[in-house]
Formats: sequence, structure tokens, C-alpha cells
Amino acid sequence: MKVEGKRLIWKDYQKEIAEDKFFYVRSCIRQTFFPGSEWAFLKIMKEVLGKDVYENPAHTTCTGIGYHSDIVPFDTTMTVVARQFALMTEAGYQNLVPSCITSFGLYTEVMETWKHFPEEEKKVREYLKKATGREFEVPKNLAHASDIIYKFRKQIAAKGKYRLINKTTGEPLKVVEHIGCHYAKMFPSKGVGGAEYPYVLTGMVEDWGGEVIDYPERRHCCGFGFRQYLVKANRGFSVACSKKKFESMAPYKPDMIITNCPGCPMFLDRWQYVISEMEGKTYGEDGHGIPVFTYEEVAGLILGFDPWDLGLQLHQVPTEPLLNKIGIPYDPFKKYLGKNGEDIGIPIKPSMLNTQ
Amino acid sequence: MNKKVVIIGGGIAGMEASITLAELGYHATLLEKSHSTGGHVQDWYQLFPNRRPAKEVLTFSELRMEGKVKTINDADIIEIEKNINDFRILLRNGKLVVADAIVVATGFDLFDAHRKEEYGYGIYENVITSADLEKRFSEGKKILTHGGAVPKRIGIIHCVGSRDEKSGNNYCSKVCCVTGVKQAIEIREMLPETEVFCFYMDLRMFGRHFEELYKESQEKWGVNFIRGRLSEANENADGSILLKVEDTLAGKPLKMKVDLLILLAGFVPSGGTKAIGKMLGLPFGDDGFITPKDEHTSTNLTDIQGVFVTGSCTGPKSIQDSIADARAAATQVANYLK
Amino acid sequence: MIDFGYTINTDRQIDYDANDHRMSHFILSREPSYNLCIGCGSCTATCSAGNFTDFNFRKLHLMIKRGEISEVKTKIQKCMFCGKCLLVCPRGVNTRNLILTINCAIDELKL
Amino acid sequence: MNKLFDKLQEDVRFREGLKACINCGTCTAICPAAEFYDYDPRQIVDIVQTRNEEKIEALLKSETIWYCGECMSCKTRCPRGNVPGLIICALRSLSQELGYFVESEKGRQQLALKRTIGKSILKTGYCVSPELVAAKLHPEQGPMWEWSQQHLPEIYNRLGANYKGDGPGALRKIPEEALDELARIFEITGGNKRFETIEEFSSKKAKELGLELDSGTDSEYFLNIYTTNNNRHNKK
Repeated sequence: MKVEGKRLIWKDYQKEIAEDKFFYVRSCIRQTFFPGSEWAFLKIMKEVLGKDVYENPAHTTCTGIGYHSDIVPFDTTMTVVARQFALMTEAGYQNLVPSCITSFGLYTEVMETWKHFPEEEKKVREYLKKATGREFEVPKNLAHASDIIYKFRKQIAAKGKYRLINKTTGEPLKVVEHIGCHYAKMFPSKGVGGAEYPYVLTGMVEDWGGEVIDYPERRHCCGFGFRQYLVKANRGFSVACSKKKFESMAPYKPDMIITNCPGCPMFLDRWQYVISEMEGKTYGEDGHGIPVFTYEEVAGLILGFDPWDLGLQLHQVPTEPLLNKIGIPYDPFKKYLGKNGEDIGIPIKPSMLNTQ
Repeated sequence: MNKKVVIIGGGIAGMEASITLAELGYHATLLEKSHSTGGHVQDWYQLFPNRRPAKEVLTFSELRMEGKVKTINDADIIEIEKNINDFRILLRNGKLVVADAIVVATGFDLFDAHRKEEYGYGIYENVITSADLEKRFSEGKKILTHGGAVPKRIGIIHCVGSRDEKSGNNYCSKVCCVTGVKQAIEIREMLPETEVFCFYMDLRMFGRHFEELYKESQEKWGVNFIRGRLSEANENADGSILLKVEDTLAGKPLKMKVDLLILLAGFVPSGGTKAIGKMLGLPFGDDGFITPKDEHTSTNLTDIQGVFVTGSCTGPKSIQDSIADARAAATQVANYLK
Repeated sequence: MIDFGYTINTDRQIDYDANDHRMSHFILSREPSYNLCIGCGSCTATCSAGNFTDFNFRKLHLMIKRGEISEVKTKIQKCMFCGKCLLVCPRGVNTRNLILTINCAIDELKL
Repeated sequence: MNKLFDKLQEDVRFREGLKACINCGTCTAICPAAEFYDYDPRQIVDIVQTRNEEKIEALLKSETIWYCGECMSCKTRCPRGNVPGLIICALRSLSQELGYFVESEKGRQQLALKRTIGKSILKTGYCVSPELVAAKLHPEQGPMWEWSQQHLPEIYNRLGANYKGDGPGALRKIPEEALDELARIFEITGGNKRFETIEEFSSKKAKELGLELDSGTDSEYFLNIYTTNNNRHNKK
């Protein structure tokens, strides 16, 4: 493998990412499964990097999951998206930052559709006006939250307390990066590094001390596939996709997986549990799974945030093996405590997956 | 008959055009931007369909050029001035060449396979192009993997940078299909234990003896064919390459490991074609090649009096086609100058 | 083991490296014209059995080449040995002998 | 008469998605659904390209259009600029509009999606919320999730969320006015109509199959479509 070859491609896909003044829209899935990640993103942006990030409580889902489950028509989705644009415009912002990859892909798709079919934009403006009385401007800059962290990755590294390095061996940690399908597969030029060798997470990993693994099924979908997970009868497909990835990455002995999509880390985490329960198979060392992280969690760990503030207790595959490798301190007794330190019990241990 | 013709581009078409013009009694000057004439044929080992050494064809042209054609190598044209009766061609070294007519024979470049990102050329060591393979053949090198082993299986990918909107090239490059078959045979001959698989969309065996070569590759050499365009190539931990295609005749996705992958890089208009065409104000088609005056009846003429075109600057051509086309262009020049 | 109400789907990709190529090698060693098919489908278009059943000789032949042989044994029974395919093949593949050789392979390899 | 094809052409995604297919198979080669289902996006594009009404109608009633996961990997690769994934979106929309979706096991699942995700959008302003991923219906979420489901406010507020609170923040309560706007958008742009169509045809189908269907997520028909898998979707 010649990384220089990839670097040439990365040079071709440098997207414009705004410097400051962001209008933030949340992700249904991210906040449900990784609330600590959105908290960490805002903390990093505001407190570590000193940026202006605004969130309007009246913003809603983009309907993305409903749209890709085909129960929400495109006109409806475009109009809901237009409403988010209107909230941004009304607040005096021009740089839209979605927390969600499905949203990011959808916003991009809507904006591209309007470019190619201006009559669609006209129609949506009328719909929105009629439904809400609102008007909007199309964002000047659209960047996914991972693009923003990518942009400031060097500052984060400079202010960081830890690096993605095995403290015992001094070797870089081996990291699998998994990119959400809708980040760049639809519009390669809208993703840092393009669709084939996305650089958005690789750049973070490199600057934070780790080493990215290129494995054959790197580009494969995690298997969410919207209706493929949301309806129980289809879940065998969903888990099969993730399994394909695990089988392909396992020979490289990755220390961790980093992701930029809200759903993927949840699936890559949970399906390891399901596979262990169905087939008795685990993919990490000593019966552990391969710990899966959001990029916000990794950024937070680098900056020395407390793992339990980041919400690592909400992972089914335990993250402690990785914390130990880096040498990040944590208090195991505080892992499952409530907001004010109260005891709210602990989850039962899975039968196959090693959580020690 | 003291008329002067300048032929721009010393590939197989330019060489043949200059020879024919010289033989017809014109002062033929051949301008070649590199150190030597011969063009792409210099880099080729054997030619389809009969696998004769490429050198033979080159020698055939070179011998006839001797003493008849004035050749200027390393000719970097910076300006072409059109006057009422002639053209003044200024070279970077300050030299001025005057011509009564110009034949543009600036040809093609091979598609830069790096641009087909998902095939991993320039990233995965065991992915090479058809041109890289010819070079290994010419240099008498063994065909080995990057790790130095005899490959157990080699994949040959058709249509790399051809018939592909993603690369910006919608056209067929014509010669890659038969080149792939030829190279598959050469590999099998050299490495009888190595399996060879060609991945294609259609096999465009348009020329005489091409289809026969295809049949020979199956019958005599056991070359395998899978109809399906390569979707992506990935590197395995051992450096081998994992291919993903649909076997469209089976209607199923297929994955296969190969130890070496060969990309049949197509034609793109050369840098010279683009530059000289622009200098002369010639029209380009949506494929980037120069558009002649009429695509059926005046393929060597242009809308500019005294400017003629030949060879692959007007679209992909085989050597046979280029030589015939060059002679045709020369008769058009003669017709114009008489 | 927990019952989740579903199982992990299996792959239907042709996994060339994992497949069984014994039948293919067996046939090639006995009927070299096996390699000459260009997938044109003439045989299947004219096939008597194919008129009444889903027998598709082009595809069966291809699947053997890819090492997907689990269904060959049942499928090959549908051939009526009429020999029309032999007449139409543009590449001179000895289709009739191919079918006989496939049957031999099934016996020899105990498939 | 190309009634169905013309209907498809009205969908901007169809016009964007269908250029001219050369049957090369690059889409199928990397399609996750093609690996695990008896599914071939190439053939779907080829069928709609023929404009054959009978074949398109069969497609609209088939299982096959429901296998795609809309990952859009196919868009990255097509050498002719087609987007099989977008064609699927258009086919699925039309299949629902015409009520054909209830003719297939996978198509019937649209009711389940409407009653879970669809309902959640209008009720909470979110596609997905912690409550929607109830441990009982989602055993794959594991024991950690089961534990967290019992302590939602403590855990989410521990992690910086504004669980069901006013003002900004993760999992905040979306203001009523915003939900009203969402409802009006759905009404004006055909979102509600899609929901009604799904309900209407599903209810007919439930009667036809003799399965009981109430308005919730526990009745016979609902559980049937949510859990049934005839396992004939993958012919190896």
C-alpha cells in the first residue's frame, strides 16, 4: 500500500468548510444513542475552540429516516429541510452543520436537486410559505459536524492530553475508520477526501497519533438500510452486513473503530453483541469486542474529557480495553451512576461478550 | 514541387504521413516533442492480432524516413502564425519553421489510471496498467507480484477510462479489448500455471483476425472471461487484490482474489492534441478529440485551409488504421498543394 | 444463546475462491470445447427442454465455470438430449458431449 | 400508452436516476442488498428502461423493489450516471400510491414503518427517540440498553441532554408550534396523503388475509408484517 497514492486523491477533494458561526441541527439517532457525543461536540466547539454555534430549539427531524423508509414523500422532506434553512436564515446564520450523516446527505441531495431542477425549489418555497409563512436562504456552507472536527483536528491535537498510541508499546493504535454511506457516496466532491478514500476520519486519526487500517470491506455499508433494521423481519440482512465488515477487518487486529455517522457506531457496537450471542463469536482480544467510537467521543478522549461524561457507558462493547491501552484514567465505580451520582443499578452482563 | 509540409507529432501516423509526403516529392519536416520518433509504439512489445514485435513496424517506418524526412526532435511549439500563403511555426528554442501546409498528428495519451480511484492504481502495488505490463514484456522482465512471487491468478480489466462518464470519457477506445486478449495470451504463454480472467462489458473484436484471436485465447490458452465491469478493487492483507464485479451472465455479484491486476487504460486526447488544436483554432468534439471537417467524407480535412489531421488526434485508432489514415491525409495534402 | 427472532442472512455472492471447481476441471480435461462459450444464449433459445421448464443451459454451464455446482445434479436431468443446441452454437461447443460429461462428473466426483 | 412509466417520470428522482443503462453490473457488484437478497439493481434499471408497462407493474407489486437499503453506493460507481437507488425511491413511492405495495411481504412492511417512524415524526418531531427503541422490540440493543431504558431521564440528563425539557439540547421537547408547522407541511405536501394511502390499502389487505388490525402496533396484521420472513428472499 502506497499512502502517497491516496494523498494525491485527497488533494483533489478538499471541500470548503466554514471557520465560525455555525447553525447546528441535531440528529435523532445521535441524541438517542450517543447524547454525550453531541454534548462533547458543542463543548469542544464553544469551550475549546471558542466558536459561535447556535441551536434553535424549534428545529425538528429532517425526516431522513422516514424519507429513506419511503413513508415520507420527497416534497414533504424537501419542505421540512427548507424549514430548517428558514430557521437558520432567521437566526442570521449561513453555515449549516448537521450532526447526522443522513441529514447531511439529504440536505446535499435537496440542494443539488434544486440546482438541477430549479422548479423544485420554487415549488418548495411556495409549500413552506403556505404551511409556515417562512422564507429561507440556501446555506452558504454545508458541512457535517465531522468536517468541522476534521478542520480543527490539529488544534484539538495541540490541546490534547492523550494520543491514539499504545502506552505500553509506544506504537500507534490500529484504527478502522467507517464512513456513513451518505457522507460522500452520493456526492463525492462534498466529502473531505472523496468517496473512495475519505480523509475526514483518517485525517483525525493521523493527527491524533493513530494508524488507519485499510481492509477489503472498508467501503461496505454497516447494514442499517433504514427499513432493513427498522422492521424486525429484515434484521438478518442488517446484521449480515456488519458481520461481513467484522470478518474482513478482524485479521488486521484493530484496536478500535471510529465512525462519523450516528447510526453506524450503534450498529457496529450492537451487532457484535448479537453475533456473540448467536454464534459465540467475538472479534477483539480475549473475547472482547472491537470497541466502537463516534469521532466526538474520540476527540473528547484526546482532550481529556471523562469517559463517563462522554457516554461510553452506553456502549454494549466495553471501551475500557482501549482506555487502558492509551492510559486514560477512569473510575469504574462511577460508570453507571446517575446525574447526581446516585446508584441506578447496572446492566446485566452479556453471556458471551467479555466485559471485564 | 518545392512546397513544404510540416507534420506535427512523430508517432506512427505522423511518421507515415511524412514518408508519404516526402515520397510524393514534398519537403516534409516532422516535429516531435520528445527525444525520439515512434510515439506509443516504442513502448509496446508485441502487436495484435498476430503478435509481431512492435519494433518491426517502427523499423519499417524509420528506414523509409531516412534521408527523406527532416526530423526535429524535442520540438516545443509555442506559436503557429497563419499567413495568407503559409504558416510560421515558432519553437521554444527560437527556431522558425515555415510550412505551406500542416498535418496535425498529435495523437493520444493513455488514460491516467490513477483517476479511476476505486481500482487502486498508484495505491495498491499489485495493480498495474496494460502499458506497465508491455514495459515489463519489452524489458524481458518476469511477470511477478510486488512481493516477487509468480502470480497464481491475474485479472485483466477492460474499459478503464473508456465508456465511463465518471472519468469523463464516454467513448470506446477501440484497441483495449483486443490488447487485453493479446496480453492474456502472452501471460499464459509465459506463465502456464497462472490463471487469467478478463472482465469485460462487451468484447469489441472489430478488426480482421481479432475475433479469431479471442477464440484462440479460449481454445489454446484457456483464458477465462467474465462479463461484468469491475466495481472496486481492494487490497487483502497479503497484498493480493479482491475484485468485486457482477457476473452479469449469471445475474449475481462475484468476488475473486487476484495476485496481479492489469488495467487496460484507454485513449484520451494527448496534451499535444489539445495544445496544437487550440493554437490552430480547430474544433474539439465533446470527447476532447479534434473534429474533422466531415466525419464520413472528409476525415483528414479541417475548416482551416492548409491544416490537415490524421491519426488518433481525431479519435482512437489502431496502428493499421493510423497508417492508412496517414496515407490518406498525405493524398489530401498533395491535392491541396498541387 | 438468545433467540432474536431472526438469523444472520447468508451471502449469495459467487465466492470464486471458496467455490468447488472440481467439476469444471473434470469437464475441461474431457471436452476442451467447454471453454469456447461466449454466453450468447443460442443454445438456451433453441432448447427443447427450456421451452417447457426453466432449464437454461447457458447459465448452467456458466455456473459450473464459477464453481457453483450445488444445483447442477437436479437441473441437468431436465435436458432431453435433442441436440438442437449443438446445431446452433456459433462457437462449435460440443454441447451434447458436455451434458454427458457433466453427468460423468456427477458420478465420478460423487456429487 | 406508457401510463406507469409516465407516472415514474413525474418523480424528479426518477428523471435524475435513469439515464441509459449499459448493463455492466457495477451497481450490483457493490450493492449490499444484492449480496444478501435475490436482488439485482442492474436488472431493475434494465426493466424500467424498456418502458414495458406489464413488467413495470410486476415490479411495483414485487418483493424485489423493497430489498434496497438506500445506501446509494450504486450512485458512486455507475459509468453512465444512473442512480438505481433513486429509481428504487420512485418505484416505492408509486407502488404505495397505487396500493401495489401490499402485494408483497416486504412491501406490506410500509405500514409498520408508517406507524412507528411516521407516527414519531408527527408526535415528537423526531424520527427516532429512546422510547421508540423499546427493549422488548429491540432485543439486539442488548442488556446495556435494557438497563438504560429503565433510567431514561437520569441517564440522558447525566450526559448533557435536555430530556423532554424546554429550550435547546438533545432530546428536548420540540415546541408545539414547531410540531404544528410540521403537521401543516405534511398536510400540504402530500405527507399525510401518503400515510392515509398506506393505512387504507393495509386495512384492505388485512381483511383479505383475515388478520385483525387495530390502530396500534400489537394487532395480528401488524405483528405479522413486522416479524414475518418467509425466507425465500435469498436464492443462493
